[in-house]
Amino acid sequence: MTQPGAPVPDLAVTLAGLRLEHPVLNASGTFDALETARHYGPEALAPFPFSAYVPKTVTLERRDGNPPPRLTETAAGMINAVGLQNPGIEAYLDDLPLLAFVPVPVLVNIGGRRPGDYLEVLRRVEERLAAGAAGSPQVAGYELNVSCPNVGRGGLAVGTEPGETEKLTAAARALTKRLLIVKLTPNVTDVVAVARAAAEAGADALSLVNTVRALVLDPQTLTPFLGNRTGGLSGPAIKPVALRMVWEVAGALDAPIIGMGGIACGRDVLEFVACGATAVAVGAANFSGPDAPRRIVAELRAELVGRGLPDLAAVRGRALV
Amino acid sequence: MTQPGAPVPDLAVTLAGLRLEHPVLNASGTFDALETARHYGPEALAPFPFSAYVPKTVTLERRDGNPPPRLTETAAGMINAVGLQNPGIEAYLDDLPLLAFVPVPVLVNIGGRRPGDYLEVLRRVEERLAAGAAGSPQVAGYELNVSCPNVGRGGLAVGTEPGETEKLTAAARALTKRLLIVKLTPNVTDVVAVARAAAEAGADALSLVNTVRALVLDPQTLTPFLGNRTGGLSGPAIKPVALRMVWEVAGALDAPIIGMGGIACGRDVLEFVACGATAVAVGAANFSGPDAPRRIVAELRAELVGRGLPDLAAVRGRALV
Amino acid sequence: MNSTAPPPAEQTCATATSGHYRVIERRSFGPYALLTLLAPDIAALAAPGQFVMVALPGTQFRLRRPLSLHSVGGERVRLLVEPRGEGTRELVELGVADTLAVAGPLGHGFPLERVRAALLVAGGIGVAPFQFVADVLRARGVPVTATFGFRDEGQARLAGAFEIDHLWVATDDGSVGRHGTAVELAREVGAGPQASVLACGPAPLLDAVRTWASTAGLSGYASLEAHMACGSGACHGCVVPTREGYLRVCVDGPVFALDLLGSGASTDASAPGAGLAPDGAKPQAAQ
Amino acid sequence: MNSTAPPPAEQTCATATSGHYRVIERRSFGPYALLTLLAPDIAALAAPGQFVMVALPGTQFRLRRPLSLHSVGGERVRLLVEPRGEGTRELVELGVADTLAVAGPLGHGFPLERVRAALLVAGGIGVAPFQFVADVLRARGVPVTATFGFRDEGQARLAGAFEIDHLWVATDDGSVGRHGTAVELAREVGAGPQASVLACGPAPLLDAVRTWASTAGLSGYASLEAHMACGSGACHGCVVPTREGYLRVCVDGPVFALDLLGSGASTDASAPGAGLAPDGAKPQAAQ
Ligand SMILES: Cc1cc2nc3c(=O)[nH]c(=O)nc-3n(C[C@H](O)[C@H](O)[C@H](O)COP(=O)(O)OP(=O)(O)OC[C@H]3O[C@@H](n4cnc5c(N)ncnc54)[C@H](O)[C@@H]3O)c2cc1C
Ligand SMILES: Cc1cc2nc3c(=O)[nH]c(=O)nc-3n(C[C@H](O)[C@H](O)[C@H](O)COP(=O)(O)OP(=O)(O)OC[C@H]3O[C@@H](n4cnc5c(N)ncnc54)[C@H](O)[C@@H]3O)c2cc1C
Ligand SMILES: Cc1cc2nc3c(=O)[nH]c(=O)nc-3n(C[C@H](O)[C@H](O)[C@H](O)COP(=O)(O)O)c2cc1C
Ligand SMILES: Cc1cc2nc3c(=O)[nH]c(=O)nc-3n(C[C@H](O)[C@H](O)[C@H](O)COP(=O)(O)O)c2cc1C
Ligand code: FES
Ligand code: FES
Repeated sequence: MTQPGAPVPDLAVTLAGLRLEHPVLNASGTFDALETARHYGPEALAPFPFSAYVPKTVTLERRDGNPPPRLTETAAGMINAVGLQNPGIEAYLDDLPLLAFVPVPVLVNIGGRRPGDYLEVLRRVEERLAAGAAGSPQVAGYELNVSCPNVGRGGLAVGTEPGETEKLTAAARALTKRLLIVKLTPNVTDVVAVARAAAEAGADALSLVNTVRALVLDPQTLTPFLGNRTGGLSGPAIKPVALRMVWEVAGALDAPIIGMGGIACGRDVLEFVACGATAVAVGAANFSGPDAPRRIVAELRAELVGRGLPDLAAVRGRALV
Repeated sequence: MTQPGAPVPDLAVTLAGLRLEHPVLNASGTFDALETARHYGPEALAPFPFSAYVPKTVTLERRDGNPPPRLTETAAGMINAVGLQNPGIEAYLDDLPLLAFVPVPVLVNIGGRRPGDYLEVLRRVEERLAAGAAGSPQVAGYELNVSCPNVGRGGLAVGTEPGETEKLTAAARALTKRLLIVKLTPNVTDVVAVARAAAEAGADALSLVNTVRALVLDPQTLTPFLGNRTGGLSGPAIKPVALRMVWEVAGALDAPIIGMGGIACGRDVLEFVACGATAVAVGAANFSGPDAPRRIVAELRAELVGRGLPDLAAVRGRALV
Repeated sequence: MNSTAPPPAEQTCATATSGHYRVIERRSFGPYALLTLLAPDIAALAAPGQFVMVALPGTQFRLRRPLSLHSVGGERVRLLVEPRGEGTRELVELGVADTLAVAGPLGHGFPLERVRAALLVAGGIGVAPFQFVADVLRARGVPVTATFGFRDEGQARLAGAFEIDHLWVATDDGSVGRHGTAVELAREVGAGPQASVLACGPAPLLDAVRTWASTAGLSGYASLEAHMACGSGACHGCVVPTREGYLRVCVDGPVFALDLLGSGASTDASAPGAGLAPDGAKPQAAQ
Repeated sequence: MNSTAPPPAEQTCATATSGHYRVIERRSFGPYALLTLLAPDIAALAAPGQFVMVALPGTQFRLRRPLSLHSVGGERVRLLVEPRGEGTRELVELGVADTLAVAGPLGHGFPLERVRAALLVAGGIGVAPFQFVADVLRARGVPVTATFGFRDEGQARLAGAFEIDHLWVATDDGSVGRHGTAVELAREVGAGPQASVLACGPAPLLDAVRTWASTAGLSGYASLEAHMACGSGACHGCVVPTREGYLRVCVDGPVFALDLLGSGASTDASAPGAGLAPDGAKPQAAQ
């Protein structure tokens, strides 16, 4: 598609001061750099397919996660209820040096059962980094996954309440100078209200969206298929909903946005950017194979070439009319 | 699939006292009995494919609807922003006798720009029916479409606020002895709270869900495709979300439910019933052709036969574990 | 409940049908495909300018695709398909013996009863309905002139799917036929002051046709496109703004009198996306 | 940023690859299909009991399907596919020259190094991995006995896809081979006290194998199924409860030691869906 002599478009973006080679991050929980290297070899990660690396959510204590089954397919999407299985922040930090080979900024995604847990995790990461752990990757900041059920509020996620979101964000803000990203849930009446609360409390950027709460039955027994009964819907099925939310938030606030939800090709990336996103994340599409992120970035480049656009700034916010 | 001698399963259901030959209604706005008869002839409606007929939303005043484009396809779904185009309640009532040939109960679906409008529409229908309009169809009740933007509350739909929903439902309840159904929007943090408000204010049944707010861009211009910019997502893409909401409401309340959202085959009907629905409605699937409802009812019957079930009661609520 | 009560008298006769039909012949014209379906009941009801709703193969949910009747002969109907997006790409790849679920014929076609001479003006895949139109007019002895405009040589392959006596072709790049547009060609070729202009094609073409016809004092009709769901008037999803307000392309059209599409027609002109035809044909432009 | 920094030493060697591979042969066994792919790089890395993730054709979003390596020869790998749902139905309809996007080989297969005699016990499509197992053991001179159980004559067609010297078949309805299950057959046929039991099949079969092996004092392994997304350890979506907590079928399995699947293994037994193997194989039972 490249015209002879046509300039190669510049995919670089700057997310709240963090320069990224291109706008495509991985969505937390859907890509693991260590496992990818282990199975598909170092070539699969050189160059690293994402411009920043978001490991899966870590919590204060170790979590075994939800009982299986944990996922299945839906029409143009998938549902999952992994339940934030993770080894807890201490083991996570002990293993952090294993990620030293990751050549892009790392964003630590944090979850918790109560607001205090998020803060304690963040504090421990800061502590460990301040101690200058040898061979650590470049931890550029945090993504607060505020979609986790909050035991203190009857299971209501922090991210469903602007007030709770504001309190947690402000407290986290006080603990770190690194990039602070709040990852919003789409399961709310008014996503702008929650986004505003996070932005006003000091979030540097907003990620949206997390998965949409959903239910799938076992076709034989007609009872809930997932061990956790309900789960989170993601993939192309939810793209129009995610796009709407990014568009609404970008239209109302100035905070930079990492858009996600159903991105499966370069055109999708462009659409999120047109709706105001600065960067994007690829989740379910990783499950189409290890080549997915590179294909998406290549398609994005081809889209810009085909449209004669020099960079993403030429498109950003175009849909905000 | 029928075993020789196996009893034919009984598909009849009773929805808040209203006996229906089978559980499959049409979703408002997706099927028009007059147009179907006009194009595909009377055979297409004899026997009538739905067990009750829900015409598209009527409002107090005539509405021209949204500027085009009004719809397009999405991954496993579709988006629409028709904007409740309708001739207004007076013309609607004048044309009601044209529906006299409809051999099933009719449920008048009402929308409005302010709560008072719904009530005025309902009052006029009652009035006209009390006057004993000759040759009218059997108007069994109402479905209040509370997803319409409410001009009095900055465009917030009545159905996003439990308090507003309760007030509107209670006022409507006072105006009619017919079946009163409230049709809920999925665009809320807590669908159970709104459902409870409607049920406690006297709704006989709840319909859920309406469409999910979404955005689709024109792939060329990267600006919103629909004339109204945002629209409502429906079809199989949203089925897991709809199913979750039906399951949540049925688990929390006793009110009968008309489940809808992405139903495309007999198995889908069974799944909604397993999640607690008494009846269901078919929307987007009507657009696969005039034979869709009959196929779905036939598949439902075959599912029951295949599972050796005598009727839907044997399945209802099975997923509520 | 008496489930066999008849609908009102005006509705006792079906104008369309729906069923599964077999592809019995397939011809290629470059990337375009001319599919012949054995569909006696559709053929029997069809009129020129009408369309069908075609379900795409496979089990995933997709809206049906509206396609014009290219021509009808005996028990056969022909569809001329341009691969635009994914759905039409699947359709052009169908082969003989594949079957398609089709509903139709639908919509109001070109009112040809009072046409004394016809000038068919079409661009791109907008040419599709005109074999049927020409066939019916020829059978009635009405003189027909067709001017078809294409982007380039590749698209001009579409002309191969037509047998019309006076068919002129133009291309935007001059590679085939005259250099220019279908409307420029039509203006040149002319068809006498009595001729009806029958047009179909992208928004700019219809725009130019409308302007030319009104200055030249010619009356005529245009076939419009819109994204459709039901294809039969139920969903109000396919409207275009006209002088009479929003009208449904699927049942009030797809063919509209040119002068219905004039300015000042929109009922909600301030809203985004609102406007007049050829804005009414915006969905097409959007592709 | 230095985007070429090497990953840690332990990860410098790929164990799997991903690419597009051509179907070069297809054989039918009743409704089942044995597909041979030309996939030299996968073949070179493969071990018995491993699987591949196969992308379904088409552009719609779908998770890849995990399929066992039925056998490997030279540059070829074979997949034996049962049409269960929509995806596998599409796979059995593939023909020669179609290509498939495949990643693999993945997972830990059967640890055959110390096997002195093997009793392969499988039911239904669970037989799939055992040609590869038998081939490798035969090459090493290890005696192999296989007992396969099927529902009925139709399913027993699967046995045709195997060349194993001592292969015994049972059917639930007695229509082919012995009347009964693979485990009953295995119990009868036996394989000596040294034999390793290698099993694959539906939950009740694995349950029965586990019970029998433990009472008979035999050690062995079972290959489990779970719905998968990444297939390579990233998503934690495919876990089964074991004595060591939740383990991922895709990387910790699919083959697990039978005694790892014993009772008391669940870490969260109170939650719905929790439980022990064969509950660990519940996704399969759910199909
Ligand atoms: C009355 C009428 C007659 C037509 N006749 C023909 C014909 O004879 N031959 C032919 O090749 N094409 C014809 N078209 C256009 C054809 O319907 C579209 O090209 C086709 O729907 C595009 O589908 P897709 O999957 O290839 O594209 P996609 O862009 O992937 O389609 C996405 C969605 O948008 C809709 N859509 C996209 N473009 C159009 C369009 N221009 N008009 C209507 N819907 C659109 C699709 O139906 C689908 O619902 C006609 C359209 C109309 C309204
Ligand atoms: C390690 C492993 C090896 C396997 N080897 C073979 C084999 O060699 N031959 C063979 O025919 N089958 C094999 N299976 C089962 C095969 O993966 C499923 O039958 C297939 O995924 C079903 O897809 P579908 O589209 O036909 O069914 P659907 O029910 O439509 O699938 C819906 C979703 O559920 C998943 N799913 C459904 N059933 C299963 C299942 N039993 N196991 C895993 N995922 C499932 C699908 O992958 C898909 O994501 C294996 C499974 C695993 C885990
Ligand atoms: C299997 C799976 C696991 C996920 N795990 C996490 C997680 O640990 N933390 C988190 O913030 N989001 C998690 N998500 C949500 C994704 O990061 C993303 O927000 C969502 O899936 C929408 O993007 P997609 O449609 O591209 O998948 C997970 C999603 C999937 C599918
Ligand atoms: C084209 C279209 C028009 C609709 N019009 C209405 C309407 O007028 N009133 C209403 O209450 N719901 C309307 N709906 C919503 C449907 O009735 C239904 O609640 C929703 O589409 C979910 O069901 P589905 O996924 O089966 O389509 C409309 C939906 C569509 C797709
Ligand atoms: S497509 Fe539904 S009214 Fe025209
Ligand atoms: S399928 Fe993702 S961890 Fe196993």
